[in-house]
Amino acid sequence: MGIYPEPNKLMALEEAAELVKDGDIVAFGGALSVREPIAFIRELIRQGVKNLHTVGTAHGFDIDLAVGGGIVGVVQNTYVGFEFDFGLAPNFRRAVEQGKVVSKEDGCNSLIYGLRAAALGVPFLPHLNFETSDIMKLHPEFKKFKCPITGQTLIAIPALEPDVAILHARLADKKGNAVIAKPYVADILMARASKKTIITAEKVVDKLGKEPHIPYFEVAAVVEVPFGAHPTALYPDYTYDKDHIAEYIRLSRSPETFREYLDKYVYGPESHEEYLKLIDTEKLKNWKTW
Amino acid sequence: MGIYPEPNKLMALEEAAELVKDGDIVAFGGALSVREPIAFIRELIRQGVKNLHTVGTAHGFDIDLAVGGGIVGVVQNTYVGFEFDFGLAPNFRRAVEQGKVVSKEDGCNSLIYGLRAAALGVPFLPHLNFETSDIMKLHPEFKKFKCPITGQTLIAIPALEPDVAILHARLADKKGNAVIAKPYVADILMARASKKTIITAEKVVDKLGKEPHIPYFEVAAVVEVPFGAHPTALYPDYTYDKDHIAEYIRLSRSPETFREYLDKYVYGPESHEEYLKLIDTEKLKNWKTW
Amino acid sequence: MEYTIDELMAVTMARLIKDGDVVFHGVASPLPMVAARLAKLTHAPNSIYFAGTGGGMNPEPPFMATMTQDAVLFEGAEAILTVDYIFNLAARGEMDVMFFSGGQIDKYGNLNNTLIGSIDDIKVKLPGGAGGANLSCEVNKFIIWTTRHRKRVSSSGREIYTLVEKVDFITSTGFYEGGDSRERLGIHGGGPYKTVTELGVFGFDEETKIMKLETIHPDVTVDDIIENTMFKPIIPDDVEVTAPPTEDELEILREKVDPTGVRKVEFPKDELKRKFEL
Amino acid sequence: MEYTIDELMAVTMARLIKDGDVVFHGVASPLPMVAARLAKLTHAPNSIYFAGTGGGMNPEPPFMATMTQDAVLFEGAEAILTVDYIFNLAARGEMDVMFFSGGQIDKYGNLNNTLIGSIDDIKVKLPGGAGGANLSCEVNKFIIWTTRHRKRVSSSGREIYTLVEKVDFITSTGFYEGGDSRERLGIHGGGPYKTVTELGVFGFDEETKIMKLETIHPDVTVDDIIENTMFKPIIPDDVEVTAPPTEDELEILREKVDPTGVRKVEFPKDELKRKFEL
Repeated sequence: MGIYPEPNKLMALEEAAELVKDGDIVAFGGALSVREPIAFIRELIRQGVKNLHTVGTAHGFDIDLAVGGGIVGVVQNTYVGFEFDFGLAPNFRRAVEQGKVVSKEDGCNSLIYGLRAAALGVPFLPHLNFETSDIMKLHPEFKKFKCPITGQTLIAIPALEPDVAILHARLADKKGNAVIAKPYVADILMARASKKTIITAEKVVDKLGKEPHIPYFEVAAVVEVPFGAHPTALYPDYTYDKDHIAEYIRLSRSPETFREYLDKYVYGPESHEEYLKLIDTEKLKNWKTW
Repeated sequence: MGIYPEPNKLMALEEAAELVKDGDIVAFGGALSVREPIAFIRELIRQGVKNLHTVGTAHGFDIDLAVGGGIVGVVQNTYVGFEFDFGLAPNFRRAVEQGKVVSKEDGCNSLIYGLRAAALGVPFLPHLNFETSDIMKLHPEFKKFKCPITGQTLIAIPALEPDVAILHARLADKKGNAVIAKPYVADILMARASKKTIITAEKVVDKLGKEPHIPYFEVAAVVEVPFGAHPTALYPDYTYDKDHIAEYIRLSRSPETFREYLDKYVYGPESHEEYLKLIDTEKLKNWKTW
Repeated sequence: MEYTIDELMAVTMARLIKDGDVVFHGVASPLPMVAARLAKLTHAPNSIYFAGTGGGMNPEPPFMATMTQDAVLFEGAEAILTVDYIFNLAARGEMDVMFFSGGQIDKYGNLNNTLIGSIDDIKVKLPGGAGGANLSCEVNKFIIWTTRHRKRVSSSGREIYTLVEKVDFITSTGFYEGGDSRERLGIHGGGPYKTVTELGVFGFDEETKIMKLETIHPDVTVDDIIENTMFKPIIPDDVEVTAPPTEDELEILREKVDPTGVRKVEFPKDELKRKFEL
Repeated sequence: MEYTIDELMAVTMARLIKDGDVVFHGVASPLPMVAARLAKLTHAPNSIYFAGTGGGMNPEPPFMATMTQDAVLFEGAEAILTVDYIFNLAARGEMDVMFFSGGQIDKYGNLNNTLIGSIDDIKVKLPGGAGGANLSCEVNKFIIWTTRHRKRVSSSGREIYTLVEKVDFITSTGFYEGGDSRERLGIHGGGPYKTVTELGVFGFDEETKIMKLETIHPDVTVDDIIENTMFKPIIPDDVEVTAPPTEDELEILREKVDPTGVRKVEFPKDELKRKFEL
């Protein structure tokens, strides 16, 4: 629940990140190798927010970095890992196995039903029965009940209203109208379900000139961050940075080596511009050579 | 429930109309003065289908014509009328007052919840309590129940799965991928909720060249019908035909005079092309003169 | 400078919108359309206006339309939303202001848009309440308007009121049976906020929830109100005259919002002859 | 002409798709991706393929990607759908075929993608089941695949099986506790249909719902199956050899569907050395 009518929400990354509070339920947009709001997550790590509860479908680098950066308490994503490119998510796996982070793994559709209930403004939505899955044991808030119409067993998924959705867009205006990019995954639903949405965008313009995917009144802050999804992709602007991920995976083998990664890419650069100097952005832009 | 994988669904209006059976629940797309599938409704009247049950939000000419043409048994739209241009819907009003058609008036959101439940594949959706409205009395299928999460009173709206959605599009391909036109109203939801969708389109092309609003696998038939929404509007191609509506209203003052309208515009023309000769299509195309 | 009743009603309704409000109206709503747009061009530039179920978000139409799905209501819109999406705002408690009218309006602000008579014996089938049945139980507040407050006489000589003791059918829920009857049933939303008619403006009594006269229009007396209202509204000792439009408001209304005078279509012709001096 | 195990598995999986089927797969699914695309270019041109949660509908990628969100999976797509929309097809009973894998797979086709150990003592956190927990209870049928049927030995000398007697955690529901246990609870969908591994193909016994060997790959014996499977599968008297690919299928697979060999990334290196004569 949140409506943001203000005409100018453009702010610095630092300022926008302060809108995220300790313990907040956060929904990162994108999925797996694309369009995750990584520049924003680096800023959250620098600010040292604590105990975030992440929600989302299948994600990878975003959650693993946030967990490795020490800002996450609970992960309610349905999958956290790389794919057949780099395999398991090293920081996430370690933190869960050591009991430092709670994995409240969800199913994609039950997660979406929770967000959808929040988006619709109803206290729950009825999901077809999946009581045979042990995922139910990780979610005591899911209640079995009898359908008032048919009598069949259904699962009540309570409204899941993130405190904040953080979505990386291709284009936004200062009010917050935003054009995301394929694949859209669950971004539009996340914006609608959340108390507020923060848009990081490759470019902020005066007039969009096209229909936004996210209407401005859902958006509390707009930040211009070119290459803001790096090392994940934002098609067609730039691709997934496999070299960077390879370095990340290598440095994630222990908390000590991961500190090197954080020093080099998160704590080291004075600003996002400085960060970009560490990256071969030209190579990433010229991906479409097939 | 229905999936239509066939690559070529192009057919004649007559053939497509035969897919609608006596007693079917039908959802007409568009709303009020725009993008209603009127050419299709004229064909349904010619074929003499009986006892249709219409569902939809605020509509006007489509329902009134269908009622006047004798093909409707139940109207579950949330509003049937013209607006301040022509006022009450004469045939609809007369038929309901005479008990020839049952008005099962619904609320826009409860109607949409029924369609949405069907689209989601769940037996019902929980709507916030509106038990104080006498609309509940027209819907014994709506059940009050206690929320399994919060204990509050909610209204269970059962899935409402139309047998067929009939949507008028601006553009379609032969498979059924369709681009509708502003305003979208509830068309996309109707297509998803229905057992099958029939697309009438201004133009059928080989390749759309843009993202469809309606994906082809929901579509059972595609018919090319230029000016297929006439006398309602299809922006930006043509506008609402007020002269035609004025004539319609005038001839609707009794069943006898309405027979004149039907003879002239529905039963008279040998084909849709002949119908169009009765209309000043040039004037309607050149509406954007403000 | 003179102004007319349609202008007074439009301005009065516009002023009920606050800056930043989310504003929506349904079908057949020329005055709400004009009021929402006027508010946005005057004191409420940051209000968020959805132009009916067509879904235009903050359109900038060069003129207004009689029909709520007209293309002019998409001109300059920042987005076109689907109708189901807009309705969700109401259930979420994010729809601040809606406008509803009714063929009958009772003292608790319950509205009848469905039928005159009874379910089993329908004398007149009205067009229907569209979103009202659900949304009246969801939106933060709604404003009732009618241009038909004045009683009239039917062909059979019966007096017909719009503001009635009890509606034949509750389509949209006002304060239901009065008092806390609405709240007690767990109905969401704040219920009716004001009733604006061609004769005056009502609020609702805090305790009984009965309509309470607030202002009367310049050429109206309290007796006119009593005579044209079937129920007994609460009438305080001092009833002021409805505040007139400002010159600015009139200019923006006439020149920018509604140059073709769509706001007038709701009124019986005689009402439009009423002139007030600014 | 020779072919390899990745080709045999891709073709075998593709043949399980019928013309007109709605086909979907999740994350980390190179073989399903290749199989779906191959089916569409051979015997199932009218199958409807959603390329993972990226939502590309019937894309025509010039090559395949390791990552399910890669831009190549939108190339030539007829539409890009949102993930919530695609999931609805499953609950509506309109999703014909999905592909699931698992870190552990039990004799009833229950899958574990969540954890090794127990909820209170997690030895290994697996990436997660993504849509499996819900969709396995909805889709008309699902196909289980693994390229890790062969048991291996852990660093501590313990034998590790993928096909186990009982999974540590049921993420996706197969035939649950066997017999009619799944149906009796009112779980929707048809459950697991086949299991395709690098050693052979299983169906499920109609009554007990225990995995039942159907075919073995050309260089595999029934003893190999028994040795590498922790549970006791049903083994009929006559087990045939898995039908080889046709030359057409191989050509389309190699040239048109997956020229860069993405299908190979799922396999341990040694498996890729297996060659079969056509």
